[in-house]
Amino acid sequence: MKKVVALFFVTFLFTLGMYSTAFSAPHMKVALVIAGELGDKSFYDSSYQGLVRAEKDLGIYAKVLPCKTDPANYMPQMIAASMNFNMVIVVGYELIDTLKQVAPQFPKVDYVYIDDVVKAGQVTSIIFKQNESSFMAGALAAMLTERKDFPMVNGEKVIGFVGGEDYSVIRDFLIGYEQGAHYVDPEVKILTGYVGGWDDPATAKEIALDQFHHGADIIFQVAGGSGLGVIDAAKQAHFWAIGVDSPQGYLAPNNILTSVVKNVGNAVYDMIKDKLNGTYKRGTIYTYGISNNGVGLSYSKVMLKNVPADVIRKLIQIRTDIITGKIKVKSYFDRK
Amino acid sequence: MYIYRSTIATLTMIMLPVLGGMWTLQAGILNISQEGAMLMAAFFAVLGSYIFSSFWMGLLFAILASLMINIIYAFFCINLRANIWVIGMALNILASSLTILLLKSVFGVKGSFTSSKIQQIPSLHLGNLGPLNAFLNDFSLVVWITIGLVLFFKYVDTHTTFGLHLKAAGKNWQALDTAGISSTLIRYESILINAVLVGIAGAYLSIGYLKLFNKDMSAGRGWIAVAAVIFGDGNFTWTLIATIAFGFMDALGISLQSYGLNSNLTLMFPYLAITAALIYQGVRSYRLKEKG
Amino acid sequence: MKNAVEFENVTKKFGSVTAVNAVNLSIEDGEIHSIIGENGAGKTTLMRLLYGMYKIDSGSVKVFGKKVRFSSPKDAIANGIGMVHQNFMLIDSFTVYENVVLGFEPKRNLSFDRKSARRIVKELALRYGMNVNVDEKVERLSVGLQQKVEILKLLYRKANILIFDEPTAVLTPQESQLLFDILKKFKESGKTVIFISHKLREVKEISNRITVMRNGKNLGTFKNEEISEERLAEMVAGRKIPKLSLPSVDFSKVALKVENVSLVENGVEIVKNVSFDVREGEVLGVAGVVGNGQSELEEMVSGMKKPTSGKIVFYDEDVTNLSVRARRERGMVYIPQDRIKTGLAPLASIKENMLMGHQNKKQFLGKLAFLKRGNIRSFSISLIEDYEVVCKSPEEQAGTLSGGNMQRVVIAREFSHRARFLLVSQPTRGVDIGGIEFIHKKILKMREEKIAILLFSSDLDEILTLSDRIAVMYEGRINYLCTREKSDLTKIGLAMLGMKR
Amino acid sequence: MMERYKGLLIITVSFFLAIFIGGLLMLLYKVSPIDGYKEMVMGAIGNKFVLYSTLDRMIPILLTGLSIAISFHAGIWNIGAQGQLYLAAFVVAAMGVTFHGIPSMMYIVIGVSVGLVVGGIWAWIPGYLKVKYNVNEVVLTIMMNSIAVYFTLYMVNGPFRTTQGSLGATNIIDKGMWFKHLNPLSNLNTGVYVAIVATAVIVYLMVFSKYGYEWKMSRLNQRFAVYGGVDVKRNLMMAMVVSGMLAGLAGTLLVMGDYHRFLNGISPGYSWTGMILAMMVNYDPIGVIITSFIYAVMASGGLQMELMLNIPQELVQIIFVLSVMFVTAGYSVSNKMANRIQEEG
Repeated sequence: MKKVVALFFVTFLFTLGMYSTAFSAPHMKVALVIAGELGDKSFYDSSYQGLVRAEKDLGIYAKVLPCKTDPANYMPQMIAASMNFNMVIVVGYELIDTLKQVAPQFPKVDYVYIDDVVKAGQVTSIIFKQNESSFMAGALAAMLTERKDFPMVNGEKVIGFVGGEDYSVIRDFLIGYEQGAHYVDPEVKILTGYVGGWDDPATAKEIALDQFHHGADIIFQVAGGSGLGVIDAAKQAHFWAIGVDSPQGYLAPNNILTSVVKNVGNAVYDMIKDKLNGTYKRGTIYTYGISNNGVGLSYSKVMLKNVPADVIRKLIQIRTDIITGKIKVKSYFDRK
Repeated sequence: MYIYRSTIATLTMIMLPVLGGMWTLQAGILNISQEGAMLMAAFFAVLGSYIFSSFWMGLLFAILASLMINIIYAFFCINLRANIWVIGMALNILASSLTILLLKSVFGVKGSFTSSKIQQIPSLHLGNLGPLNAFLNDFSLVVWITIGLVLFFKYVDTHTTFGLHLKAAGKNWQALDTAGISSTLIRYESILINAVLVGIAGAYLSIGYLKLFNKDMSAGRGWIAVAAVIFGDGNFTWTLIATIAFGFMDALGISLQSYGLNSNLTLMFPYLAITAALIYQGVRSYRLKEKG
Repeated sequence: MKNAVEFENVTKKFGSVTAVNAVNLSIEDGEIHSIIGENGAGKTTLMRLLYGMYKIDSGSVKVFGKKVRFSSPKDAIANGIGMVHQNFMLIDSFTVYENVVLGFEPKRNLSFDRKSARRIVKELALRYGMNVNVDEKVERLSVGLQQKVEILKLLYRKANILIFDEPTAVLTPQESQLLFDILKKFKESGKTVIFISHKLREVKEISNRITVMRNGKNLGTFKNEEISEERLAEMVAGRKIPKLSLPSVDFSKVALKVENVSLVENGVEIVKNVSFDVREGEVLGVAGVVGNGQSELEEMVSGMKKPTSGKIVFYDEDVTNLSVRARRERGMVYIPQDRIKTGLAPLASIKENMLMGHQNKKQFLGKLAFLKRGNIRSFSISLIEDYEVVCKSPEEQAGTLSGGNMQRVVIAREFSHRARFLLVSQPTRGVDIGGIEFIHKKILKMREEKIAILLFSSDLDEILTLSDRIAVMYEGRINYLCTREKSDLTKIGLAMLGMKR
Repeated sequence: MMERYKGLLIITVSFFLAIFIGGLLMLLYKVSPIDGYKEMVMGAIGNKFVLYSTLDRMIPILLTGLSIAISFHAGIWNIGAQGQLYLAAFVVAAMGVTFHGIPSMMYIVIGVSVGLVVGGIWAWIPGYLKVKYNVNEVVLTIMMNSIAVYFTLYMVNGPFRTTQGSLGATNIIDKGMWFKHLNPLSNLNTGVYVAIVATAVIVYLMVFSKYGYEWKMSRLNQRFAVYGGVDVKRNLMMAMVVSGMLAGLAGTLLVMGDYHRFLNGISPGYSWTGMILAMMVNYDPIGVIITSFIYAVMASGGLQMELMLNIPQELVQIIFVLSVMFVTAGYSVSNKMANRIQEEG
C-alpha cells in the first residue's frame, strides 16, 4: 500500500507544476447548478432549455454543474460555479443551505435561486406557484372524470396522483391538485401513491395501474423518471396522464391530458437577459404564478379536440379567479 | 382482484433472477451481479428492439448483454478467485454508469429513452376463458416463460444428471472433478443459464412490462433476488416462498397506498415480511435443535 | 509379465518444490504394488499424476504399453484407472448410489435414471460382499462404509488399475483386514492394485512388490520376499529408528476425574454415562473406531462442548461448566484431532497460530489490550527453533506447511503452556515417521514431568506405545479398560467392534 | 519477504493498468489522459477548497468503510451500515431540533454518544439474532437497511418535517450541537477530529489490540478460536456493535457537522462504496484509509473533469470500477502466489 501512496504523490507533484487556470473568455459566463442531473424530462431539463436558449440567443458562455443528488457534491459544485462564473443559477431546493453559505463569500457573483427564497444580499429568488397550476389540473381532471362525452373516462369520480417520493414539494403539487378537484366537486376521490424513488418506472406503472383499477382514469404524475411508467401505463390501459414541469405531451400524444408546466426555462432565460440588459436587480424575489405565465397548463391537441366547451370556459374562469385572488390556493408550506 | 395481477408482474421481475441465482448457488457461486446484469439487459433489450423493431432481437440483445456481465463475473470469481462481493458490486456500478453513457452516445438522450419503434414483448390472449379471464389472460409471454422455467428448474434439479452435477459442484467440487467432470465447466454453465434468465428479466422490465429505458430502472430488484437466494440457501421451496412473499407484500403495499396509508410505511412491507420470516425461520430451527 | 503402468522419468514441480523427481517405475498387470514413504515423499503426487489431476512437467506415462497424456481424471477413468483418495471424494448430502454413479449416470432419454442407478449399485455391492444401504446419505455412514462407497465407485466405472491412497489410516485393524481381503479378491480377478501407505506391516502383508519413495525420488522397487521390514523402515526414514520405552512412575494422585458424563445431541445419546480418571504422570489411551463418541468426549473434556449430564473434576475443582479459556488458565492443554479444522487457522501466519491461547498472558498482553508484537515474534521464533518447524519465516501462512510441520506448530504452541493436564488426540495422523518419533518423545517427556495425559488415537500402535492404561470406546461407552501389560491386540480389536471383554 | 513485495507490485500494477485503460477511455472523449488525470488530481487537492471538500467527502466513506472492515474482519457480515447511518443521523437530528439550551460541549458529547448508541443498537439486533439463533445476518441487515431508510424518510417528511422551506429535511439542529465548519466555503468541520479519533481507535482495535487478533482468528477459523479459549460469540457481538457505532458516527457527523440537519438522501450509498473499499483491501484499516482517500480524489476530481473537459462523471465511475476490479483480481492473484497451500504428497 505504501507504494501506491508514494506513486500517487509523485503524480500529484508533477501535475501541480503544470497547472494553470483554464478560463479566460471575456464575455458573460453563466453556471447552472442543479441538485439532481439532466434527463428528468421535467424540472431540470426545463431549466437547461432556458440556459441553452440564452446561450444561443444571447451569446453567453454557459455550463451545467450537476450534483446528482449527492450532498457531498453540493458544496464543491457551488464553489466551482462561484469561482469561475459571473452568474450562478441554482436549481433545486436541496441546495438552499449550501447557497446561503457560499453566496456571501462571493459578493461579485450574481446568484439566482429557483424554487425557494434565500435572503442573502445578492441572491435573487424565484418562486413557482406549482400549487396554482396543480389546482387547475385538479379542477380539469375533476370536471372531465365524471363526463360521459369525454373519451377514456369511466364516469366514476375518482382521479389519481403518483409522486416520486413523499415529501413536501411533491405534497405541494398534491395539495393544489386536491383543492382544485374538490373545488369543482367535493365528491371526487383522489387516490395517491408514491413510488419511493425517481428512477423506478416499473413500480410507478404498477401504482398507476392499481389506481386505474380502483377507478382512476386521470392520473397526475410528479415522479421524474418514474413518471414515465405512469405514462406507459396510460398508453397501455387507455387512461389519461397529466405531465409535470415540462410539456410532456410528446411522450404520449394520445394519453397526456395536459402538463402542469413550470416555466423554469423562461425564468432562467429572463434573468440572464435582464443581466445583459442591465435591468437585473439583486435580492429581488420573483413569483412565477399563473398570472405571469410562470406556471400553467400546457394542453395537448387530442385533449383540446375532445374537450367540451363548457369545461374550457369553466377552466378559464377558475384561472381568472386565481389571478384575482377570488380563489385562494392552499400551499403545503403555509403552516409556518 | 387487481392485486393478483400486480403480484404476478412484480414477481416475474424478481423470479427470473432468483431462479438464475439459484442455479449458480447450486453450483457454489453466489451471484451478486444480478442488478447490473439486469440493468444492462434492460438497456440492450431496448436497443435491439429499437434497431430491428423486433422484440426477439431485443431479447437476444438483452441476453447477450447479461451474458457479458455474467462472464466477467464468472472469470473474476471462478478463475481469479476474487472476492465475489467486490466484483459483483463493482459490476453493478459499471452497468449503471455504462448505460447512462450509452444512453447519451447511442440515443443522444439523458435519463431515459422511449420510442414507438420499440416493439414490446407481446401478451398472450388465450381467448375467452370465462371466469378465468382475469387469472390467465393477457399476461406477457415472459410470465408464461417464467412459470415454465420454474417447473423446468424443478425438473432439472431433481431428475437430470446435470442437476446432480450442479449440486455436486456446489457441495464438493473435488469429488466432481475426480469423477472426471470439470466443476469449473459446470459452474460456467450455471452462470450461462443465469445470464439467459437475467437477460430475459431485464428485457421484460424494459420492453415487456414497460416500453422504455430509464437509468437505474432495475431499482434494486436484482438485490432483492440476491437476498431471496441467500435466504433460501439452495432450498427450492424456501427460496420460492421468500420470493412470492416479497412480490405479494410489494403489491399489497402499493395497493394499500390507494387506501391512504403513508407510502414510506407501506414501502417497508416487503422488507418487514422478509425480516419476520427470517427471524421465524431462525428461532424455529433453534427451538428444534434445543428440543433435540 | 505385461506392465500395467510405466512411469518414465516423470517430474512434477510445485513452485520451487520438486514433488516428484525423475521417477521411473513400472507396475505389473495383476499385482498388488505398494508404494511406501514418508508424508511428502511424493507418493500421492505421483498417483495424482497418473490419475490426471495434475499435469506432468516432464517425462511420460504408459498405460498397458500405450503412451498416454491425461489432462483430467476423465481421461484416466476412460483408460480404466480408478483412485480412492486419502480424503474421500464424496458428497455428504448425496445418497450412496448417487455418489457411486456421479459422472457416469445411467440415463433414460434425457433424465437421470435413478431406478437403474440404484439397481446397478445394489448388485455391485452384493457381488463384492459389501453391506451398504444404497439409499443412505453418505454423511450418515461410518468412515469404513464411506471407503466402501469409494471402492464401489471404481468398480462401477470398471477400473482395472485401482489406486488406494493411505486407505487404512482411518480403519480399525479388523476393518483393515476386511479391506485387504477385498484387495486380494481384486488381484485374483485380474485387476492391478496400487497401494500407498506408510505402515510397514500392512505393506509387507499384502504386496507383491514394494517401491520406496523419499523426497520425490524412487529409491528402488523390491519383491516382497526379498526385503525385511527393518530394511524398509530404514530406507523410508533414511536412518535407524530407536524404540521408545516407558519408565515406570508412581500413579497415585488423580488429576482429572470424569464422572458419569453423557451427551445428547439431536435426540441421540452420543456419549453414555462415561466415567474414568487420569492420574499424574499417567497416559490413558482411548482407542475406538471413529464415530463412537471419542470426539465428543474429547470436546467435553476440553470445554468446547458441555455435557448433558455428569461431572468433570480437575484437581478437586468442578470444571464441567467452565469455558475453554478458564480451563486453559487452569493448565489444561489440548491438542485436537483435526489440526486443520480445529488446531490451526491455516490462512493465518505461523506466528498468529502460535499466539492462540497465549494472548491473555502478561508476556504478550500490554496495557489497554495492546499486543506486544516484539515478544510474540521472538516467542514464535524460539518455538520454531525448539520444535524444528521447517518454514521460511514466522509470517508464513500455516496452511502452506506440510502436515507434519503443521502438527509441530500445534504441539509447540500447546506444550509451551505451563501444563498440568494434557489432552492429546490423534497427535501423529498424517505425520511422517521422523515427526512421529519427535512427537512421541515430547509426549513422554511431559509424562516424566508428572503431567496427566489423556490420549485419543485411532492408531492402535500409537496407543500401545504410549499408554499406561488403555480404554476402548464403543457406541458412546467405555467398553474396555485395562493396563497395558495386561491387554493384547485381539482383545482391544474385539472391544472396538463391540464384543464384551 | 520477496513474495510480499511481489504481491504489492502486482496490486500496484493492476491499479495503474486500470488508470491506463481509463486514459484510453478518455481518448474516446477526445481528451488527453494526461490532461484528464491532471484535472482530476487538481480538482481534488489543487487548492484549499477542493482539498477540504475531498476530505469532507472522504469522512463518511472512511467511517462506513471501517465499520464494514471491522465486522467483516471478525467474520460477521454487517451489510447494514446504510441503515445504521440513517437511523443514527435521524435520531441525532431529531434530538437536535427538540432540545435546546444545553451547553454546547455537553450537547456535542451527548449528540455523538446518542449517534453511537443508536447505530450500535441497530447493529446489535441482527448481531444478537445471528449469534443466538443463527439468523442469516446478510439478508437481515439488507432488509433492516430498507426499514431504517423508509422509517427515517417517513419521520422527516412527516412529524419532523422542516418548517423553514421546501427541503425534505428536518429543521436546523440546535447551534449548541454543531461541529463548526472549518471554513465558510467548506462543509469540513471540527467533527473531523472525532473521525480521526475514531479511526485511530479502530486501527488500534484491529491492528494492535488482542481483539483484532481474536477477531481475525474467529473469521479465519471459528472453531480454532473457540478451541483457543476465545469467547467468539461475545467477540462477534462486540465487532457488530462497534461496526454499527462507526456507521452511526458517520451519520452523526453528517448531521452535526456537514449539514446541521437530516436530509433526504443524506448518504447516497456511502456504505456501499465503503463496503467495496473495505473488501478490496481485505479489511485492512490502513488500506481503507488510503482507498477512501483515493476514491474521494476520484469523485471530487471527477466534478472538475466534467467542468473543464466535458468528461462525464460516469466515466470516472467506470475508471473507479475498473481499478476496484483490477486491484481485487491482483490481490487474489498475488495471494494465490504467496500463500498457495502446499500440496501434500
